[in-house]
Amino acid sequence: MNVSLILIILFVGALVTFLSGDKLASKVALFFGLAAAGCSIVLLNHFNLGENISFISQWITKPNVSFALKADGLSLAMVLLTTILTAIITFSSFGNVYKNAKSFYALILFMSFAMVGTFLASDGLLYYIFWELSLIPIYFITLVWGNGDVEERRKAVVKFFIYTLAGSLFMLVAFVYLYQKAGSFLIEDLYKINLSATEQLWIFLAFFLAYAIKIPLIPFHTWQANVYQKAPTVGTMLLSGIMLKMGLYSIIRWQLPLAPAAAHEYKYIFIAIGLAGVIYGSIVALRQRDLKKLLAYSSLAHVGLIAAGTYTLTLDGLRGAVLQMIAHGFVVVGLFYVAEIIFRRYETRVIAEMGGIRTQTPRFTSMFLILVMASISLPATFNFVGEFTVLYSLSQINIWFAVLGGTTIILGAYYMLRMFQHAMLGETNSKVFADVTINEGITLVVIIAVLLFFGMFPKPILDLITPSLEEILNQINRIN
Amino acid sequence: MNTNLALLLLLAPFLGFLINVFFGKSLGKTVSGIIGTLAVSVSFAVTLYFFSQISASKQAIQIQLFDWIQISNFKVDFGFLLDQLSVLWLLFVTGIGSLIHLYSIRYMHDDEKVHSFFAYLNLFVFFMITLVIGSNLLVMFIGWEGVGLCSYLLIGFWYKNQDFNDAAKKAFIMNRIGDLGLLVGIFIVGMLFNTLDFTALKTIFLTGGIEDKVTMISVAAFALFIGACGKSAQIPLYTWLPDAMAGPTPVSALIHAATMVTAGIFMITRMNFLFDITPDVQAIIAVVGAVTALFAATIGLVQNDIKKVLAYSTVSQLGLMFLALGLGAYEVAVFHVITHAFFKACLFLGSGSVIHALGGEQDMRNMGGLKKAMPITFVTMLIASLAISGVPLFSGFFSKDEILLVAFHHNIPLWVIGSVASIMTAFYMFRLMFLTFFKEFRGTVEQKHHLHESPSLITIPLIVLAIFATVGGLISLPGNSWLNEYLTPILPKLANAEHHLGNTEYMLMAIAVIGGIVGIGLAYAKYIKQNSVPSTDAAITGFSKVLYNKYYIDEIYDAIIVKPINVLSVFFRDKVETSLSALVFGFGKVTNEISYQGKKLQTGSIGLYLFAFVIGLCAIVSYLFLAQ
Amino acid sequence: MNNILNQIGIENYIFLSVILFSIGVFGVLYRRNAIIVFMSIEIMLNAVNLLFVAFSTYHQDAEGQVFVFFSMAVAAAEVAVGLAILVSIFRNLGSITIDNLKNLKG
Amino acid sequence: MNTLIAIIGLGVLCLLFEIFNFTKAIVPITIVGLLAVLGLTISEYNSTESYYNNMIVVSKFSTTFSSLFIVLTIFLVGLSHNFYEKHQSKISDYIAIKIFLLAGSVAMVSFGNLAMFFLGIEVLSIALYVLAASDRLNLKSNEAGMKYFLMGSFASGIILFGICMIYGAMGSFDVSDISAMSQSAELPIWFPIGIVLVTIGMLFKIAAVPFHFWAPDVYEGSPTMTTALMSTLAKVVAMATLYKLLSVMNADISESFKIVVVVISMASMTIGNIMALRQNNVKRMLAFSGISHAGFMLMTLLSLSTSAGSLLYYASAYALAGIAAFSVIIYVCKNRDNEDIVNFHGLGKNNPLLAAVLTASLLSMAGIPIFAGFFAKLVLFSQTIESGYLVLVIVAVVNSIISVGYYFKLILAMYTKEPNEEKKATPFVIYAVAVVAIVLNIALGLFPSLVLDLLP
Repeated sequence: MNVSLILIILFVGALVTFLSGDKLASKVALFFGLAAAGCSIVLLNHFNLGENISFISQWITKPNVSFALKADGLSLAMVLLTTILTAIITFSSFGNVYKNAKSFYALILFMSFAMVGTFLASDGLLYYIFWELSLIPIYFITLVWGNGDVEERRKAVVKFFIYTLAGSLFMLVAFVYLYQKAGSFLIEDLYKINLSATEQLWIFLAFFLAYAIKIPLIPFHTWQANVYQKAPTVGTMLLSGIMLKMGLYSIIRWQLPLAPAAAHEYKYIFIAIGLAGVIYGSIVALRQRDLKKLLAYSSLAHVGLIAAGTYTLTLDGLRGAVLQMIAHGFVVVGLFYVAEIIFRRYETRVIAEMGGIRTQTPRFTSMFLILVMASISLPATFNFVGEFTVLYSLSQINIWFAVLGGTTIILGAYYMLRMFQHAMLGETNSKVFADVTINEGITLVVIIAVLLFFGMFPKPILDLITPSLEEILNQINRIN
Repeated sequence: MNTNLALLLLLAPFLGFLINVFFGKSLGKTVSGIIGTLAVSVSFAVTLYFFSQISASKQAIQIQLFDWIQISNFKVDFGFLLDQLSVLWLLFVTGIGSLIHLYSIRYMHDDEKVHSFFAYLNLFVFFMITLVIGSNLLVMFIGWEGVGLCSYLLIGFWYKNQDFNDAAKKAFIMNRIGDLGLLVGIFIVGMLFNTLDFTALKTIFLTGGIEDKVTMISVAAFALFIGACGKSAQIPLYTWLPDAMAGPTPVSALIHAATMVTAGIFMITRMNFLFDITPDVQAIIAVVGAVTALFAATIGLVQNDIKKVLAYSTVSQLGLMFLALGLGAYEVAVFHVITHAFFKACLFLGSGSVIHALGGEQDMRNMGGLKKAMPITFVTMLIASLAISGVPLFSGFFSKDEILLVAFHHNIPLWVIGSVASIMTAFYMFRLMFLTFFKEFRGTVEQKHHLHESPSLITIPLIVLAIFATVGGLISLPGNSWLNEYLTPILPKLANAEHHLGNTEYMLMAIAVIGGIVGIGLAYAKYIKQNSVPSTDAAITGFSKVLYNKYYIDEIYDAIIVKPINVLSVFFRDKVETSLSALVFGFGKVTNEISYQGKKLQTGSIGLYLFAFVIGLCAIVSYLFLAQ
Repeated sequence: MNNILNQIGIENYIFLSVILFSIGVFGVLYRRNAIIVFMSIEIMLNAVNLLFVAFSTYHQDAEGQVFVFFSMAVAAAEVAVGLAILVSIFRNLGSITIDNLKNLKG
Repeated sequence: MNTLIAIIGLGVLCLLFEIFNFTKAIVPITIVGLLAVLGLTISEYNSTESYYNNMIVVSKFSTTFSSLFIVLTIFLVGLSHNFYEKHQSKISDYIAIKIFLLAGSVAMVSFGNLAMFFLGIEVLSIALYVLAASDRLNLKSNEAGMKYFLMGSFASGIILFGICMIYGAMGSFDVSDISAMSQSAELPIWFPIGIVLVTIGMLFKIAAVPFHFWAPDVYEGSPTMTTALMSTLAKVVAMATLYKLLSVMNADISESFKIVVVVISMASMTIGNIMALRQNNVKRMLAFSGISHAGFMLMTLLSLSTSAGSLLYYASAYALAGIAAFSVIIYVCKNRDNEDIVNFHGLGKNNPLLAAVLTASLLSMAGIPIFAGFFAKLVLFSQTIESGYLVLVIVAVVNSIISVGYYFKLILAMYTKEPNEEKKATPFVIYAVAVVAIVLNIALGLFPSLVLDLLP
């Protein structure tokens, strides 16, 4: 089973979607999205059969770059997340009509292509290329199909693009530097080299800059809220559901193993940054007027916790982080979709202009509530499993870290319930709120089902990711 | 067999929940009510089976279902532990639960969302059962938070009123504060002992060899206690409970009197082995409990909302239970939990029946003289009041008396506080009774017209509960206590605890009884003899104003916690965020400005260009020669 | 021939042509009349040519002098083009002061 | 050698065509001819020879670069067909001049003797002067021509002086002799002076700071066709020549000289990019971006022995992107009096294909992956870090971030603004050139080894 097949599917899918014309585009895109998801499940199956799923061939001789893809448990988990979410997101957009739909859906597929590549690449440069490629589609999606005043959007998007690019270019320099030492971009060769403490620190910081901007961690998050708000909901879903996971994944896959000494040396600082993000994000989210902005800040808080988990450099931390990444991916997509559903009916994202919806659609309300509860990680939802593990790992480092990180369950409840109360409850709204359509229903139900199922039975995912995480952990703890 | 039964026990309410959620509306109000009631009564039946089995075999039943969460140094599996404690709890959870469901069928009949009411109620029972029978701390935590969710849903059941929603939100968040404590406790326990399983932990503690960890253990104990505070409404986390009265009365009866609020006591009793070796934490628990008991009682003295009075009395009773826990007398606490469950549920349902009769009126100043109109309600509530006031031979007497007894043996001041609290209890309970049922009606005319005894569906549960409130005390008579020996497997040290009734005991009982009588007497003097009616809110002055406003605790919390956070949030949103992004934009702006200035260099004059050329040339050449 | 060089010394030739070259440069820098600027450039080129000749004698090697022819030819071609441009400018602008050529800037 | 002859022959042929006024056929025939020459050149790839006692030395370096130049010229000639519709009569002159210019550039990369080098550079420059001023009646064009001419001839004066100094030091114009002698122990002081002067002259040609002032003005003033030529062909040629000069004469570059190169390259990048930010005229903007790219290419001088391949790659990536961009500009700014960004508004709606091409070329210049520009920068960085100039690389990175700023200004204009005029017909040629150029660029991006491995 060739791992690059999934990439081919997505890329061809993008082309075909572009050629298929505006009428068919969405259907075709969905088809290819599903195909990719299916393909990744097949991959998973092969992986569980113990096959070594990797593909490598020399690409550039000078500098020595190879087209190397390798799927271990971690990558597979992320690939599954990406492909499945892509399908869901594509499907979720069926309610809307986009001008020039063919390019729109083609871009979605292309983006997912780039992201899958990022998760699979095991060659530094290839990884970097996919990483950058994923930036372009979202740039255009936000720019062309975004909402709000054009000038505002332009500012937000350009800021986002330049900011993220700036970060990743330093990562590129770091890679080139490592290449000079290793003579190859292959991750295993990069693992081999021994760097002095100072070198490691600089490498570590260069990577951190790239990831901190992408994820984003405070204080590098200023692009986030605006872009999330301006982007079309599909774009927001892609950004928050998958793209920010790229950063977190990269921390685990690249940053920590490539500069282990630095990681061990300075982990407390970075844990602190993550936790600061948790508290700051939660507090800012509290008084947001715009629903999407509120969700943006909430995810700022969540990813802060995840990042803190990764920097604990413990198995629990990494494992919890990955679980939480997947869980957060689903829940945040669900929540943004809820925002979209409300927008379709009320043409607003301002919470104050909503309210009194519950009487009109109890069904929608309860689905919304379940998502809210998941996002504040009520036990028996997937998020709880992740958050518990992360917090536990933090408590192993220092119990106060766990307490600080734990504030998210209080503040999270505060801002989410506040939002829910003002958005849904209260006197019946004068404006009619049509009940959810079949498509919307299906989308939400699927997401909720995933969240609840893995909330009770996270074992399959755990078994999938644990071995590869242990491998990485060995890299991180190697003596040099 | 056991597994399936346990699953049935657990899933019956869940099934009821699903049915009510999906088909409730189409089934119609009564049917959905019946389904809800049946679901719970099924669990009750199963519980009875387990009860018989366990009291026969004295063997705890362990059930492992599947692996749940994987932690590096231990794994948490999803399983049940049915032992004496959990089954005992199940008995009154499901028992009272079914009664209250029955009650609600009629009580909620006029509401248009009956089916969702029963759905939530069933869901609550489901989570409560999970909480009780969970075989380890984390499964218990599922129930723990689940009941929080249901209480959120039920308090905010009439969600059109944003005040109710606020109350619901408050309840949930305050619980969450506790839950964080609980989580931290769980973390430490897991870190210390590499397991969260109750039985495993118990064996570890019994085998000993943990002396070196005592400090961390006490931290854990304290954290767990914070969790209990949140759930069981102890100082400082109690303020949500009175507000929780926004919910329908059956909810107050079931969740905020009988079952959920006792979860804290349950948890501490579960972990008794852990608390036993941390005396300082126990001391804290005892003090907090005593103080809460007194504090809440004082507030209860002057409340005029019939449900608020009951709410504060609940808080104060819970305080007494914590007092007992703090003194290591878990069985006493459990005993009081049970009796309290009976009479407090009865009282709430009774008040509900009153409110129902008066068409939603809750202010006692507009009641009175209902004795004739609704005799059954009156009698049952009277019994319950006598019970809670600790009048001899009623259940409350025995349990409360035991608590005071224990307190006396350990620490006189605590005993004093407890006694004072119980005197106050007697006072405000009878104040309630007198204001509600005696003298003549003070309400409006058409209310007077509609006055009627509630239908049988409402009165039957009242009667049943009243009976239990009367005879409930029998399960643990001083001297030979069935409860104590039943609980021995859970609380080993009961085995060698001697139960002799000396003079001191009788003396204390006497004091307690007299105290109760005094309290009732005072109430009688004030509200029957002087026939005084609490003055309107405006007229309340002096200390009683402070009491009436609950010591302004809500306002204080609002001022020192909620407001600051919101202010901070606004500050972050408007100042920090903007300045941060301005900083980022700043780079762009600066470079743009430089570029703008730079354009001036490009004057277009060939002379200048050539000049620059030559300058550059000279510079380079001269540099090269200076360098060599 | 040789002895002259020996008497005078090659460096003096270099100085001379450097001075000439600098004169040319200054001319280019300070004069604003296009024609005169051209002439200054010519001075620069010819200074170099002089030096070429000097060097070729110094090295006893004809290549230098050959090169001078190259450079002269090139210079001629250059000036031809330059004058052509100048003419068209004069047609459009009516003046040949290079300071008037400031429309392209910023 | 044969390349050179063939090209000149082709040029003469063009002039003859006018006599028999085949002006219609001239462009196609020239292109065919150039293709033939290209084949010829490639065939010489492996044969290292020298002709006319080292006047011309054909090496891998010269052949590869000559082929690049020829390819570029083909594109430019293709564009001219449409560009000079107005004055069909003179088209043969324009074409012929371009061809001769090509001849000059080929001479510049394959010289074996400083005389040849000097002739080459003069042929190139004079041709450029003419082309710059070729729009006779347009004052802007005149001014551009004049400025370029004055400064250019000044620069050639400097170069000549430098050559003279080298000759004085070595007593020979033959680069092989010179490099042989430059090994010897003590060199007369004139030799380094000469090298420096020649270098400075070339720095002027590639428009490196502080010798860059002419570039924006001349680019803006000259006819777009010429600008395209200058910013792609001329710049690349000059850069290649400078590289060859320094490497072939193996004037072992002293540390202090390297410092100078580093400083100049930093200055060029930074000033070029920053100045470009606030430009409204696209040609002017690309002029400044060209300056910054010159700064990037100067990095190759820091590792002379190894970086020929990367220079070739960077040159081709940059030039191809430039061709694509300029073909779009020519289309957009046809019969407009200026090239302001305003003209590009709504191109994304009017002409998605060309908008996409322009976007792609700009992304390539900005160094976004999968476009050749990315790998060009990558190999450059890699080599520069290898030779130990990490700081320079950091500056370069910061600069590529800045550059994104103005490249995206144009992209945004195309996609977010409303079109201010109705769609106009696009001649096939422009489509062809634009698409082919960008496709080549992307192909280079996908398979960098194709070019990177051509040269050591």
